[in-house]
Parts: sequence; structure tokens; C-alpha cells
Amino acid sequence: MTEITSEYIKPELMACCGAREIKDGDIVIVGTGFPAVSANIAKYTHAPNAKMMQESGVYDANPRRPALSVGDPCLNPGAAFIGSLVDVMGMFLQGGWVDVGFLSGSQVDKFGNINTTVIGDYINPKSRLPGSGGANPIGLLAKKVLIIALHDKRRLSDKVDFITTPGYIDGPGSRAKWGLPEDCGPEVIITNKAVMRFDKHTKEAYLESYHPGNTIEEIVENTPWDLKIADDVHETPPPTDEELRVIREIIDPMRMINIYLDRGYI
Amino acid sequence: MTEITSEYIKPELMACCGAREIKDGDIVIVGTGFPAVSANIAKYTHAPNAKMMQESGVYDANPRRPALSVGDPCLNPGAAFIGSLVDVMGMFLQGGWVDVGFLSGSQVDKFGNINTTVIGDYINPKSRLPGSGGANPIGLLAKKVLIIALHDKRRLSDKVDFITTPGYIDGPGSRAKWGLPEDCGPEVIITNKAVMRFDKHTKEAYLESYHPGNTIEEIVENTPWDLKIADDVHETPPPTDEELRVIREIIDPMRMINIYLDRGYI
Amino acid sequence: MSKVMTMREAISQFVHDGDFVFIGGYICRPPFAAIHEIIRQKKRNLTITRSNAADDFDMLIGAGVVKRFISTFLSLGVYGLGRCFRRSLEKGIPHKVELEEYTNLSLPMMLMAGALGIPFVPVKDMLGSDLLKISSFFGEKKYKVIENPFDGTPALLVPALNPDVGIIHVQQADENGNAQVWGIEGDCKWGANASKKVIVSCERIVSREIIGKDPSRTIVPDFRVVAVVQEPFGAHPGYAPGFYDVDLMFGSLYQRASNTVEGFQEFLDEWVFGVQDRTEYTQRYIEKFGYAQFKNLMAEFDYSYPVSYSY
Amino acid sequence: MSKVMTMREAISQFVHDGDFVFIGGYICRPPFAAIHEIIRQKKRNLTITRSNAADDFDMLIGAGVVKRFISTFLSLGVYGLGRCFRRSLEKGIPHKVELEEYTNLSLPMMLMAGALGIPFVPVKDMLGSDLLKISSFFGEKKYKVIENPFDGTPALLVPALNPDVGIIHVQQADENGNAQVWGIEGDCKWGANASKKVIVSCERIVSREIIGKDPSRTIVPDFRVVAVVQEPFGAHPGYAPGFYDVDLMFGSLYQRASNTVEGFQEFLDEWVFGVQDRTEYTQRYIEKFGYAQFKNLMAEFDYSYPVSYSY
Repeated sequence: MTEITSEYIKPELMACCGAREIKDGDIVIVGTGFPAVSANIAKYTHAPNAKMMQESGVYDANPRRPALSVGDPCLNPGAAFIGSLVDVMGMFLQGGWVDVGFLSGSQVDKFGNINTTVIGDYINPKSRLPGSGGANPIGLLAKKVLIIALHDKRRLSDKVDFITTPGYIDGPGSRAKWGLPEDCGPEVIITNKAVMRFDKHTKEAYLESYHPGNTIEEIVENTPWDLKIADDVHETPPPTDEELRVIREIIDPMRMINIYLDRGYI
Repeated sequence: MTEITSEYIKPELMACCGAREIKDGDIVIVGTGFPAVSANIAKYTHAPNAKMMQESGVYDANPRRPALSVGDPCLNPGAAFIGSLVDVMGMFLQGGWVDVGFLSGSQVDKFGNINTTVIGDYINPKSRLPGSGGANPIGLLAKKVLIIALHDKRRLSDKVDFITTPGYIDGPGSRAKWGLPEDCGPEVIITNKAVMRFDKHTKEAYLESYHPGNTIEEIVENTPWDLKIADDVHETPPPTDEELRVIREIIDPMRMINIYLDRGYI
Repeated sequence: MSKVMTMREAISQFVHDGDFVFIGGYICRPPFAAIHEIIRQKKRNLTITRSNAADDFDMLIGAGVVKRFISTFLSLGVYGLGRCFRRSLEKGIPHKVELEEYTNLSLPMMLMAGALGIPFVPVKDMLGSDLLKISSFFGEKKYKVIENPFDGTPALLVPALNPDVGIIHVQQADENGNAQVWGIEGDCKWGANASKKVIVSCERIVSREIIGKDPSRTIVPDFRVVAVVQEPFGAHPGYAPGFYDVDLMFGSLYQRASNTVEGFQEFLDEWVFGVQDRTEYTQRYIEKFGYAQFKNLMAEFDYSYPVSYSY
Repeated sequence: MSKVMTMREAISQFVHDGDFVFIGGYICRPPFAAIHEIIRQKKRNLTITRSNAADDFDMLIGAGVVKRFISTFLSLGVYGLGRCFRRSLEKGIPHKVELEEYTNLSLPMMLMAGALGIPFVPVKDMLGSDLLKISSFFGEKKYKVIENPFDGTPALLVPALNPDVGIIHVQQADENGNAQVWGIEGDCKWGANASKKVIVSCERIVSREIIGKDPSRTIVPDFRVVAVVQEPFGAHPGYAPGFYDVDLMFGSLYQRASNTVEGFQEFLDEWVFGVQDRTEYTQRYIEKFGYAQFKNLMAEFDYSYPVSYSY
């Protein structure tokens, strides 16, 4: 039994921020890392009936180690349903049954557009990224999208180089132009410094809360757009003892979450 | 061990006529009754690599009794593949992998069009029939279609009341008008009196062979169109001892084929 | 959060007059207990659908609960034609059901499209047939022929279907509704997943752990399911692989009864209205035909080999 | 009519320069033995596809066998980005692969459409994204936006794909090619059935009787299959449920090697060109890393419950 202290690492706080966006009974499509940890925190705390699926074809897995990919072997034994990409991405996601999707991106802009395709020119890229994978359909078809990003001026952007996954595209009304429902789309950007929520009217991300140890000034400085600040801006509530217990004892006893420290989530 | 005599009943002869149309390695979509018996005769004689499927989702079943429907329980244990209607009708048939389809109909016309929908007016039917089921797609999408019918002026017709399953529709060129390949379509009508084959040019069924005991005159008289007669018209070769042995010992030891006698196949 | 309830509760809560209902199974796993309960509760004006309909759909039509039928086929198969179906269409008894007719390719594809959340799907059948000349309550929206924008050839499109409720009978499900099937699937997976809510009738309720031992068998996940009803013998006189054989005796008993309006009514009075639920139905069956006959239907057990999903 | 042969024979007979090849699996059951053999035989100008590509596709690109890639994603996941993929696109090493990019919804749907014999299928993703602004060798035929003829709204259509050959690795198959899978399916069923011919690589060849004990597990029927190759450990360093775990050690070994052109070439020289077949590969693995490491990858066995299809 791990002794719980109120000390925590940033990735734990970020995972808790994600968990708090999940309601009981939500169907959540997750990748690996944060999303799976977040959804599991929710499941083991306030949302016991939340259920997860992975795009590879798995629903309600029972992994005994944190999955390292959406195709991880640990997702197989004990799942409620295993099928195909078409089953999960077509029948469940495109069919309209997914409440929450988690996405991360190498570049995220103020309207929640995400770039996982290319930095620089498409034809002659400065840096070629993996591509959409499941991100584009998750971003368009999940009812609520939670975005995870590093908080700096390289990862956050006024306008992404390439819209792999549309958020609110060019702002209010843009989704409707494409026949996409206006009430779906990105909900928050959870970074290693802050939680930024999307304004219902302007569709732009504003500062909702700053993480303990981070300041508003620091955050504004590291955000490439003219960041609006909520009237009730506040410090992000730190992980509760219960949340930390769940992360450390149930979800990730091997502390695989530490790899995010190396990736700059500090 | 049944003693084989050269005596046989008409349904046995008709089943053999069907079997002789099947080539080794053919994929055959079958319903019940004749089709299944025919395909099995072929499999146990000249076409050991012919394989059967049923529209309900079964491929290469190993029934230990003749199936009474395409959903018969005996089709389940031992099959090579069991899936869905979409698997068989979509993935295999529409996908272009079925060589031979068997159909029967309450009304069949000279161009091989089949009616299994309605006798009389569609809105106020004289007699309402079951409908297409799998017949229409089998008729359109199997490379070769074998039709089973009773030989009288009620069942055979110059023009069916309702085209449930198109054969050559109005004759040469009609299938092309609908974008259907010209080299597919009905091959023969096997009746209780004769084998009528479709002319490659006129697309009309002509008399190829008369069954032992039936005369050309009788056949012409019971055919409602101006039946052309092949230059080499001949008596249908009776079932061989081997064919009868396969029917009686392997495929249908319970002699369920006798029910066709009651249905007029004499 | 258990969704286990009686069939009476499930049908009463989730099947409403005027609903569009998908009913899975064809001889294999027809949800007969649910069908009897729908008749018993005198639902009205239902639209029903399935590829290949049989005695169950004939009975629903004869009982007067059906207004519209999106159909491909209705026959009692080896027993002959569907008598109630014919009386409805030929003589308007008890009333004339409206038909929208497709095929065993196009209708399953329409349910697949519904399950996949796409608005329509191309199909290659029906072309050149009179099925394209008739339409009923779908009117102009039965199908559309467009120019394939990729190559200019004609393409036939059929619309997606999304029934209000799907009803299937399966071998086993857990109390949340994860439903598992082996053997002929028909259009159960696509039809159920196309439906806005699903009622799962099953031979046996099993634990979530048992579902997790073989998750590739699950055809409907629990979040699509609103009710789970344990109904052993629930597909009779159809069959369930691994549980019982088709009951030819009872099938032809229904066929003979349904030959006349009176006979059909007597059949309903005895087997539907005369019993409260599937347990009483089975009791009556055993009392009337003998336990030997009942026992004779029970499947032999021919084990598959276990597999492992572990790593 | 047995189709059993060696991987060398299968790749040599059925994969030709310039072919369009579907390669199933994503960490789960990637057909690595086939992939190594394709590289060993120095195939050229292949078009390859799968939803979610990983180290296997990276290796094919690095080895120079790929001309075109119908893609959604390529990453080494936990190990990082695909180095050969990046070198190809950023620096043209060994040459610049042409990409046609879709998503993990649209590409599987395109393979499904191909398997179902329909010319195109509507999808609801990609709208509003720059994926609709780029096209490569498909040109105008990457997608079409039409007016949905049923309701006048815009509908995005993507074309069906029919690869020349599909290659999958499965748990078991019979000698004619009936191929059975348990666990994550990815796009193996639709992708293989969309292909004109299928090469089945499997952990074990079983009798037709064993297939028949559980026919609902078959994802590809024998008549679609041209070659059956028994390749135990054939998905390594990916995994096969019930057989072995993913090999993280070897995965990061590949990642480190592929960081440089030289390292990548040394990796190929050792693990692809330096062995004749999967047997020699496995021998080398055990000699180099020890039997304990090999044994450690072997799956624990966690039995499912048997079912019965009988009546």
C-alpha cells in the first residue's frame, strides 16, 4: 500500500483535470497515457458507470497494466466487446454513441484545431508527424472533446499549420458550414500549466484555472493568442487524496505516468 | 446400404440436371431442397471442390440431415464460416465471388425472369407470394443462375406478372441498360419435363433435352411461349448409379426428396 | 446497474404503439417470447422489419399489431406460405398491412448503414426488377439512382434504417446487456446496433466475467441495451444453437391453425393470451405434448475448443 | 486442396512488383514474417495500406519497397515517431513515398466497401479538415462531396478499395485457408475480404474439423485464400492474443536502430537479410537474447468457456 501524500506530479494533476470532465455514465473513447488514466480516475471516483473504448475495436477492457497503445495486449482479456475498427469508429463513434473523446496534438490552436500531420509545408515538411489516425473522427464525432497539450508557444498556436482534426475551425459558425453540430466540439485544453476552456460564443479558449505553482502572467506569456481570462479564474484544485490513491494503487502502480515528466509535462 | 436400381423419381433426375451444371471449384449459393441436393451431388461426384453457402450467413456447412431452410440448425455445427446476411449476401455475393445460384419461382418466363412476389395486380393481389428474399440479388449477382420450375402454363409464362428477380428482362441488351454484366444471368430452366437452356443471342429459353418419358410435343404444348428446339435435342441422360447412390446413401437417406412428388414434380 | 426485468416490463416500458421495431432472428433465435408479449399487450400500429420473416412476423400481422412492414420475404418455409400475411394482403384481414419491399441484400445493408451512422448505402441488387417500380410509405425515399461521382455510372442508393427499438434473442448476456451469440447471425448484429434502444432476450444471464472470457462473441455492447430478459426456451418453436432444435411439430401446428381466422385466434388464445409468460407457455407445452417431446428438442452438446485472449 | 507453402513461396508467387497490398494488424497480429520476406525478396513499387501503421510499415518504407501508401497514421507508438517514414517524407531517403491520407474511420470504411462490392461509401469524418485539401495519386477521386439525394444535405463519399493482395497473420487456419481470429480485429476482416487474393500467415495450422467446431471465429473463408503459411512467432515483435506478448525490448531496439540510415541497414542485415526465414529469425532471437527472454514473451493461457453449435 502506497502512502498517499499531497505531493503529486504534473501529469497526475492533468489526468485529474481530464477525469473531472467526465460524467457518470459517459462513454469515453481513449487512446493511451493521460486519456486512459483520466477516464479511469473518473471511473474509480465519481463516475463508476463511465465506460471506455479504444478505436482498435475494444469496449470496456479490464487491463491489469496501463495500455501502451490502443492495440495493447492487455486490452484483450476481460473486455466486454472486441471487434473491429469499423465496429468502434463506425458503429459506436460515427453512430453517435460516444460522449467524450480525448486528443493530444503537436500543435493546438485557439479554436481547438489540432495538427498531427505536418509542421511546415505539407509537400516539403519541416517535420512530418504521424497523421490523423483516429483523431479526426474522434474530434468531429464525439460529443465533447478534451485536448491535452504542452503549454508553450511551439505547441500552442494562433493557427495550426495543418488542420488534421477540426475544433471550431475559423470560429463561430464554422462547424455549421460543414454540416457539423455546433454543440459538439472541444471543451477544454488541459496543459501542464493551466486549464483553458472554450467560450460558448467566441469558440476561443480562455484561461479557466492555473495550476498550483503556475502564474497567470507565465501562462499568458506562453500562450500565442491574446488569452482571455475568466472572471472567476482560480487555482486548479490539486488532486485529492482519493484521486491520488486511485492513480497509484489501482490504475498505475508501476508509475508509468512518470514518462510524461521526460516529455516536458512539468 | 440401399440397393441402387436404375429406377428413380423425377426430383432425383432434376437434382442431377442441376448438379451437372456445377463445375469443380464452383462456389454455389443454395437454398433448400433441390439446390442443396444438386450441389451435393456435384460435390460427391465430379466437383469435389465445389463449396456451398446459404444466405443466412453460412459457408461450407456439414449438415448431417438435409437442411429444411437456409437457417436450419443442421447448418451450424461443422461449417467453415458462420456470419451474417451482410457477410454472405454483401461480402461474398455482391463482392462477386459466387459462381452459381439456384432459384425457383411460382412464375418463370422465357427470358428467365422470376416472380415470387404476387400473382395478379400488386395492389390487389390474386395471390400474394413471399417476396424476393435472397432471390433478386442471387439472380443479379451470381455468375450463373439455375432455375427450377414446374412445367405447366401456369408456372411458365410468356411474361411474369411481376419481375421479382430479373433474368434477361426484355431480352438482348436489357441487362446492359441497367449496368448489369451481360455474361451473367440464367443458364437453364430445369423442369419436371425438360431442360431448357437460354440462347446466348436471343436470351430466350429453348428446349435442350426432354426427360425420359416426356415428349417434345407434350413439352411444347405445356410451354406458353413459342419454344425453339435445339438442333441436337435429346433425351436427358437419366441419373447414373453413382448419382443415385450419392443421393440415397449420403445426401438424403431419409428420402425427404419425396415431398417434391406431392408438390407435382412428377 | 442491472437492466434485468421481466418480458412484460421490457415490452411495456420500451415498445410503444406506433414504434418502428427491428426483430432479429430467422428460425435461428427468433425472439418469440417477446413477440408473444407484444401481442399479449395489444400493441398497435407497429412498423416491423427483418430480412426473411417467418411464423413470428406472420403471427404479429395476424394479431393486428402491425401497420407497416419493411420486408424482403415472408414464408413459413417448409410449412408453406404465411397465411395471416396472405389474408392481410389479399383480403384485408384483420387489416391490410402496408409493405415496403426490399431484398435480403439491400435490407441488411440498410440496417448496416443505420448502425454505422451513415445516411444511405449503395447496393447492386434490385436493378431491372419491378421492386424499383413499387413504393409505399417511403414514397420517393425508398431508393435513389444517382450518377456515381467517381466514374459516371448509375448507382442505386438505399436509405439507412434506425428502428426505435431492436429485439433479439441470444444465447447469453450479462445483466447490463452485453449480448453474445454463436451460430447463424442473420441480421441481428447490424439490426440491433441500428436501433435506438435494444431489448436483449437470452437463454441465460451470465456474469460479466464470463462475457470477458470471450469478448469477440459479443454482438451488442451493454450501452446500447435497455432491458435484459432471461427467457429460456424463448426462441421456440425456432431454435437456439447449443440449446434446442427447431420444433417442426409445433411449427406445422401453427401453420394448420393459421389456415383459418378462427384457428389462428384459438392458437393465440391458447399459447399467447392463455398464458402469462414464457414459463407458463413452457409448462403448457410440456403438459400438452409431454416432457419426452420437450426433452427431445434439447440440443446435444458438442464442445468447441477454448481459446485464450491472454498475453 | 492444400494451400500450405513457405512464406518464400507465398510472397514470390503472389506479391508482384507494383501490387497494391493490404497488410493487416496493428501491434496485434502484424504479419511480420511476411513483411520481412517482402523486403528480403526486394519487391518494388508496392502500394501499401492499413489503418494505423507502425514499425512494420516504417520498415517497408525504409527498405525502399514502397512507392505509395494509403495511410491514416504511422508511428512507433510508445517508442516514438517512425524514423524511416520521416526520412522518406522529409529528406527523400531512400525515396519520397507518395501518401494518400485518410483516417481510422474513413479508411476502414473504404476497405469495408471494397469487401462488400460497392463502389463507394459515405462517411462523416474529415469535413472541415485540411485532409480534404490534400490529394495525391487519387487526384479528384480521393473523395467526392455530393448532395444527399434523400434530404439535400452535403454527403462526403470515399471510394472502395480492392487491394491486389491482402496479408494477415491469425491464430489458426486450416490448410485451405479458413482463418480464425480471437481478440482485436483491427481492419483485418474487411481488409482481407476486400483483397483479390489473401495470404494467410498463422500461428498454427489446424484441421478442418477444428475450424468447424467454432465457425463464428472465421474471418476469411478458404475460397478467398491463395496461400497458407504456418509461422509461429510470425507477428513478433507485435503480439498474438493467446500466443505471445508484445516485445517492448525488441521494439525499442528497432526504434534506436532506425534512428540512422546506417543503423536501419544493420538491423535489416541482421534480422531480415541475415536469416533465411522465420525459423532462423527465431533461432537468432533466442541465441542473442536468451531463451528466458523468449519464454517470457509466451502468453499465459486463460481459457474461454467452450460453446456448442449443436441442436
